[in-house]
Amino acid sequence: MEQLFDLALFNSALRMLTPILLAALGGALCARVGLFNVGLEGLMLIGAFSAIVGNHYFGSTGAAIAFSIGCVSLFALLFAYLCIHLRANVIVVGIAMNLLAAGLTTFSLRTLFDVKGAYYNKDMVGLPKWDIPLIKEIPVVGDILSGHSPLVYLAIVLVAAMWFYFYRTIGGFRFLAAGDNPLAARSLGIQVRRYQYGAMLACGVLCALAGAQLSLGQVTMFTEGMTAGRGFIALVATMLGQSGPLGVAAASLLFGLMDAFSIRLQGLAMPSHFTQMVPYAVTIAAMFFFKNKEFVKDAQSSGTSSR
Amino acid sequence: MDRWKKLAASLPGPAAAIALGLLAGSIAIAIAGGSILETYAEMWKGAFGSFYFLTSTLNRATPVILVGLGAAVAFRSGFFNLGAQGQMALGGLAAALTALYVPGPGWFVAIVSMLVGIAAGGLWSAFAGYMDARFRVNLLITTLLLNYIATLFASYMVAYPFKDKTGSAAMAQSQMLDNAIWLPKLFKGMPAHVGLLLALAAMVALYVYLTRTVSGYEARMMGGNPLFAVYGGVRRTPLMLGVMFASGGLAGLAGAGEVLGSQYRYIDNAFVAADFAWTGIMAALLANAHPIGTAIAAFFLVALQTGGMGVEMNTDVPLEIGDVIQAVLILFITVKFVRGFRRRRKEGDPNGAAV
Amino acid sequence: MLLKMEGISKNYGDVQANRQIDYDLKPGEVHAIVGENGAGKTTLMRILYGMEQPSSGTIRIRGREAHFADPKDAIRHGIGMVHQHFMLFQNFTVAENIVIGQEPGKLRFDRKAAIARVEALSEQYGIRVDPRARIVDCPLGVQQRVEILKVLYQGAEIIILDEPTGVLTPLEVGELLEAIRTLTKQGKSFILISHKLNEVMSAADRITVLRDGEVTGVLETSRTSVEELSRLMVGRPLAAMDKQPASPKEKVLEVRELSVFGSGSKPAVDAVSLHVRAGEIVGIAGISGNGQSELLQAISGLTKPAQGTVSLLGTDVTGKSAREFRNAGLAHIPEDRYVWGANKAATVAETGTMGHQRKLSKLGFLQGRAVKARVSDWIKQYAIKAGSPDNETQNLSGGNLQKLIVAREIAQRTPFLIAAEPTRGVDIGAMETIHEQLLRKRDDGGAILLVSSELSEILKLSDRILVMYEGRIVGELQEGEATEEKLSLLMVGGKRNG
Amino acid sequence: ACGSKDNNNAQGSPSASPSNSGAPSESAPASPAKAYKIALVTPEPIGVNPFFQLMDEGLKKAGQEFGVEFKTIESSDPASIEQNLQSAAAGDFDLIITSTFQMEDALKKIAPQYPDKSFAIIDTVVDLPNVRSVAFREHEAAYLLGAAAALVSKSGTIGNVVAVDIPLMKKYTGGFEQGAKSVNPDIKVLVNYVGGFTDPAKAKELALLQNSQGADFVAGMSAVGDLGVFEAAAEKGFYTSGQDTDNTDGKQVILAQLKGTDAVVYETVKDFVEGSFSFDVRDYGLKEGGVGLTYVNKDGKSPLNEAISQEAIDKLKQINDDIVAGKIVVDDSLQ
Ligand SMILES: Nc1ncnc2c1ncn2[C@@H]1O[C@H](COP(=O)(O)OP(=O)(O)OP(=O)(O)O)[C@@H](O)[C@H]1O
Ligand SMILES: Nc1ncnc2c1ncn2[C@@H]1O[C@H](COP(=O)(O)OP(=O)(O)OP(=O)(O)O)[C@@H](O)[C@H]1O
Ligand SMILES: [Mg+2]
Ligand SMILES: [Mg+2]
Repeated sequence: MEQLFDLALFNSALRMLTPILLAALGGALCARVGLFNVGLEGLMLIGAFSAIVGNHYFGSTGAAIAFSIGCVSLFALLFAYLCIHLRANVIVVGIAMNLLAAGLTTFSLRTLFDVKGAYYNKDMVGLPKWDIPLIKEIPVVGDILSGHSPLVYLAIVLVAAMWFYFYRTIGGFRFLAAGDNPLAARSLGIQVRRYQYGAMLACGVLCALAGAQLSLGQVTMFTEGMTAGRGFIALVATMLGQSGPLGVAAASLLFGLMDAFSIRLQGLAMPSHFTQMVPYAVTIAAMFFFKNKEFVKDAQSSGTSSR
Repeated sequence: MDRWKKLAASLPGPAAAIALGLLAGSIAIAIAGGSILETYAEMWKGAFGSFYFLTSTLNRATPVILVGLGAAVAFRSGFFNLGAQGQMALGGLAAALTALYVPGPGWFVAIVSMLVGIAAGGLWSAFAGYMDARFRVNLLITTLLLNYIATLFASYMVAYPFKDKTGSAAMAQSQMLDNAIWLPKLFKGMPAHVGLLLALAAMVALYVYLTRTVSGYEARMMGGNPLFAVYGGVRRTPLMLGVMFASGGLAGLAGAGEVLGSQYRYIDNAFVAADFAWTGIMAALLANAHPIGTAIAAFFLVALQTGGMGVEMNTDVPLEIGDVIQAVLILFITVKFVRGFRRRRKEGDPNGAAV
Repeated sequence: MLLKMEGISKNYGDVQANRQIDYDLKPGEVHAIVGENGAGKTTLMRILYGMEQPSSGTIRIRGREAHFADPKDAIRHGIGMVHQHFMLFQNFTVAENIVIGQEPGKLRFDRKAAIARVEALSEQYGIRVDPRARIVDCPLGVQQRVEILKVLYQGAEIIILDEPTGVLTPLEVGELLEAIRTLTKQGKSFILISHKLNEVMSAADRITVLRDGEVTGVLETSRTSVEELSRLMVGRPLAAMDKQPASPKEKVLEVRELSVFGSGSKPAVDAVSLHVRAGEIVGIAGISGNGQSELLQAISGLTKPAQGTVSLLGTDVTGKSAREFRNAGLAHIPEDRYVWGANKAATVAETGTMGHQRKLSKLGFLQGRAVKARVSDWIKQYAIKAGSPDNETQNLSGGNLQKLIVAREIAQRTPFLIAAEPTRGVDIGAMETIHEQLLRKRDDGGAILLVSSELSEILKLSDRILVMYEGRIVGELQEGEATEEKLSLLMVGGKRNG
Repeated sequence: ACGSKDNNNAQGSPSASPSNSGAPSESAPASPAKAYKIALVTPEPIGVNPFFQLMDEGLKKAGQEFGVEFKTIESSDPASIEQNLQSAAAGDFDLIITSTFQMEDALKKIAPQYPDKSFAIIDTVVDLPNVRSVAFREHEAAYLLGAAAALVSKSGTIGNVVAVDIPLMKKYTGGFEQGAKSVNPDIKVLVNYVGGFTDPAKAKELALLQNSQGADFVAGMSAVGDLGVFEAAAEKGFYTSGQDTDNTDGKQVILAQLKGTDAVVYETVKDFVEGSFSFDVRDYGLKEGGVGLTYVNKDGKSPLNEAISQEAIDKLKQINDDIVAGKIVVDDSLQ
């Protein structure tokens, strides 16, 4: 048992869940305005890659992250334009975006760095690990919470910020309104599209951060396909968390813990195939507690007409 | 006849989109340093350039069409099935194991294997449907998550208990099937096999089902407005289970067809790597879940892929740029396709979010 | 002149929704617009509110030409609109719905202030709402009030009310009309769209009549009559309806001690017992939100009751699915035509097939031709403006869709029919048709349960009237003894005393 | 009659058929009368897999050296393998090199259809008259690595981080464990699977975990994930090793288990061009030098780390010799 639960579990879980959480927050923003973003994986991959490119050329992690945000935002804008203005199917664009990201990063890896597979440079400096002064001293908690990359803390801050934005600010209120009933929002002169663009753009920024945490925070390198399905897990976290910041955070936490936990299960006699199922199975089990609304209620409240 | 006029009116759109997509692709090719014309020529050849390539494209399209039809029938009924990947894996695995262990004449075993494949995919999918209908567990999430569980399970099965221990034994794959069981090829020496005919038959059947039958009508009404359907006496749970079974069953059949007609064994990860599932789902979405449109879209998407293979083989444009061109084309064409097919909605529904 | 619209035309493809319409409004005036379903009233208002751009024509506010690119522009010019279909955020509170667009606070949304302002506003105009309640939990009448308060909150000078009384009880209608009167005294002007001509007559100063997108008359209320209005609207005089006395026979529907859970702690339906006999129309009167919807859902198989039994023609169908109810002899005109009654994206023929699909089938195949022929028949018989049966349902105007649904359900030829709000939002011509059909069904031996918030309708059609209040049946009146006053009293929980 | 054999004759002994060549009497040894075309068809994108990267490099090197035309065709996924192989065979390539068991099925189908073409398959055995097979005994090198790890470890716990739990990897993990136990029977060997080939972040976490569980040597066997293992090692100061190519850095990555796929491709092309090509099975183990371990039977590009004593290297060399001599039999966990 002691093998299963140790400090490293929580410490590692916190690190591992950060990219998922960041992307899932982005997914939640999109979902709130009616854009079901299956392209998180691709955006995150572009984020991870451009962070490394930025780091390579500018030699600073700050600039690298800024560069990454810039790049991913471009793709997010394209995404938004296709879905919002040209009314392409969001899911199709999302899938195509994943394809595009995979091809483009691999190709650019080859053209920019003349390597295949991975770009790794010993001289490259990743994100610093921050020791949080006071927290660090607390016995158990300190070991878990301290010594992570700034993006880990940023992710936590962003959860709070998003909560504040949604439930305390006027902008956030209108944002939620635009998603809740776009027709009504438009009838009040609320520019629904603007919020949709904003959500997609913010999602791009968040995915850039998620990617940067992966390629500069957790490791300092880029490898092809290094997001390894995290974008889809983020999507699940978005849905499981019902697109609310706290829910999404809880879902990501659940997933991160289960993932870290499943690794530890590998040591025990079970074949790794089954241990790897654990996070997914637990997530499904968790959904029995976060039920859907009954479809009748759901359909009734989503019906635009009330007469 | 009105319909044809509408269709004709919607044609210039897609044409312009394809042109735009090709233009955008040209930029990608130019950056990669390839010759644009040559690259497109090779792309065409890779997809349709010879009878071999054409049948190869058709062969690859077979599972994609089936998956797409499966996705389509679910979408039409308002259920979002993103679980084709897992359903296909289980279908393929079940078919392979049946083919290996059930005795009997080849044709018989082949048919039984396909039925078992359908049942495996269908039940897995219906399981997700059941959880939604009975416990209100979101279908979208479960189907997505069940993918991971199914593929991991299938991997385990062929990595351990049913691993092929003949030959090098280094692969996670089942044993090779007896060639009496193999689905016949449509043309000697060409890749396309009888599964393609099954896929086309499924397409026609689905079209007839949706447009002509009572149950198909009820399914469509359920998709358009579930309350209306329930009000009108459609029983949601049985319909949901049935539709999800059909949807997963088609994905299972896709897996079974690949195993029995193409790969002759279940190979770990082969379906996932080829991205049959997502391509199929994309085809269904592109065509607004119209069965015939789905098949056409599937064929088109696959042609982009096999065309990309042609490019990789015969030019110096690297493999990845093939992906990029493909993605760019899809992005642009999606737009017009969808706009062309979609009739204008009152006040514009929230941006075509399919959920 | 506060508002002047000149030569407004609007084309949707081949459809000319508005043709060269002139319309004006003075300060403090109520200027009503009446017309058949699809006459173009809503379209004209959507143009005024900036939701649509006119194909041609100009709008002047206080003499100055104005262009409204979107509703925000219109709101800025002091125009507010209460939409025919509510534009509310279901998951938000009442206060949030009212203040949205002009929320108190700078960046931070001051919800306390919002509630305070809403309370003050509610006080000022005498329109009662609970600012903290969520809209999903509010009955339609309350939602209507929220809509009006929202417009007032936005500081509108010109208030458009598109069929505001469709869901209100007589009492509420009275309050609304009273509120309109108060507000006009304070200088607000109203554009009132309604199919209820007596309301229009009592509230409006002037009336514009539209037919087929054209103005067929602008009348001073004091110098016109309901008859003249209806003639201008429909283009023919309405026939007087004659209703024979009922001859009830065996019990068709029998409900015993039925209870249904509500969203709160109180049951929505509380131990209701009732029956309907063949050949009679039983009306249920009540303010909307007193359990009628839940009752109907429970006796049509759409929700499972917590307690009690429902039987149809002697078969116990309690807790069964809607399919079994229908098999046992139910047809159902639902209270909300878009939520329950239609699939907007389907064709008219498809929407018209529902419930008939199994009867019009052979070996599981739908008889496409028979279906279309039937729907075409209804289109003729009920004069439904639907174009062809292949048209999309959502392109039908509300009244025409309602006629389609009524036709569909009557054609089920079942012994029992639920008619919930059968004429809501429907013009007088269509109302006439629907009423005739319901009576004919009764005369053919059908048992009809009529639920309507429209007292005149209840009184006109019912042979027996039940009154629902807070989930219970609080009174039963025979055709002769019922009057609007008695019913109104019972509906608000008053005791029945002779 | 194999086309390639005719060619070999024609060129292996130019003087034997003088009538045949009106070409310059003195042809340069490395430029044959006709430029050969050689294709390498990989079963998956070369991507992150050093195994395929090496093959590609071997082909390039040989191609340039021997003046043959060459082309690498990457298959995007298993479903495209057959089409690629078929097209290559139908094209004008003289020799088609493929690799790994993933291509077995396709090769068995296509090679018989083109009896005049020459094929080679690397890393597995296909018994056909026009196919040369090259197999590796990686488990022998893994055994050496395991022994080395056990010698380096002070804690008595070592680990390895493996890409995915597929049979092939048993060759590595099995040999590794056997080798480690041969040196220290009580040693604890941790094994963790990343669950993918492209996830260095997770591989790193696994390495950190194994380290926290006491492992002071963690072997990377997770394709590109190894880079994550190396990072973990650098952060925590434990030792590690790489695969396929020599990625020793003299600090943390102190060993590398080698598999000479580049040399094998090079040799194959060389044989073909020089006419000594034959359709048989080549099996490369420690004995043939096709696999190995840095500092033991191969050189390392970085200087030997002091974590490994010369004494240990000598012991390992002895083990190597014993394996070569057949005194130690390493189990192939696949068989
Ligand atoms: N966006 C549109 N596209 C096509 N036709 C439209 C559109 N909007 C309205 N119409 C048509 O314009 C006509 C006028 O519609 P409008 O809603 O203004 O009628 P209305 O007078 O409000 O009817 P009702 O009494 O039912 O509310 C109808 O025939 C309708 O079908
Ligand atoms: N895209 C469209 N194409 C055709 N007609 C449309 C379209 N959008 C709206 N309409 C029609 O325009 C009119 C305006 O819609 P509105 O929301 O006012 O409903 P309505 O018809 O007036 O319904 P109601 O009276 O009771 O419930 C309706 O007749 C509607 O069918
Ligand atoms: Mg209207
Ligand atoms: Mg109306």
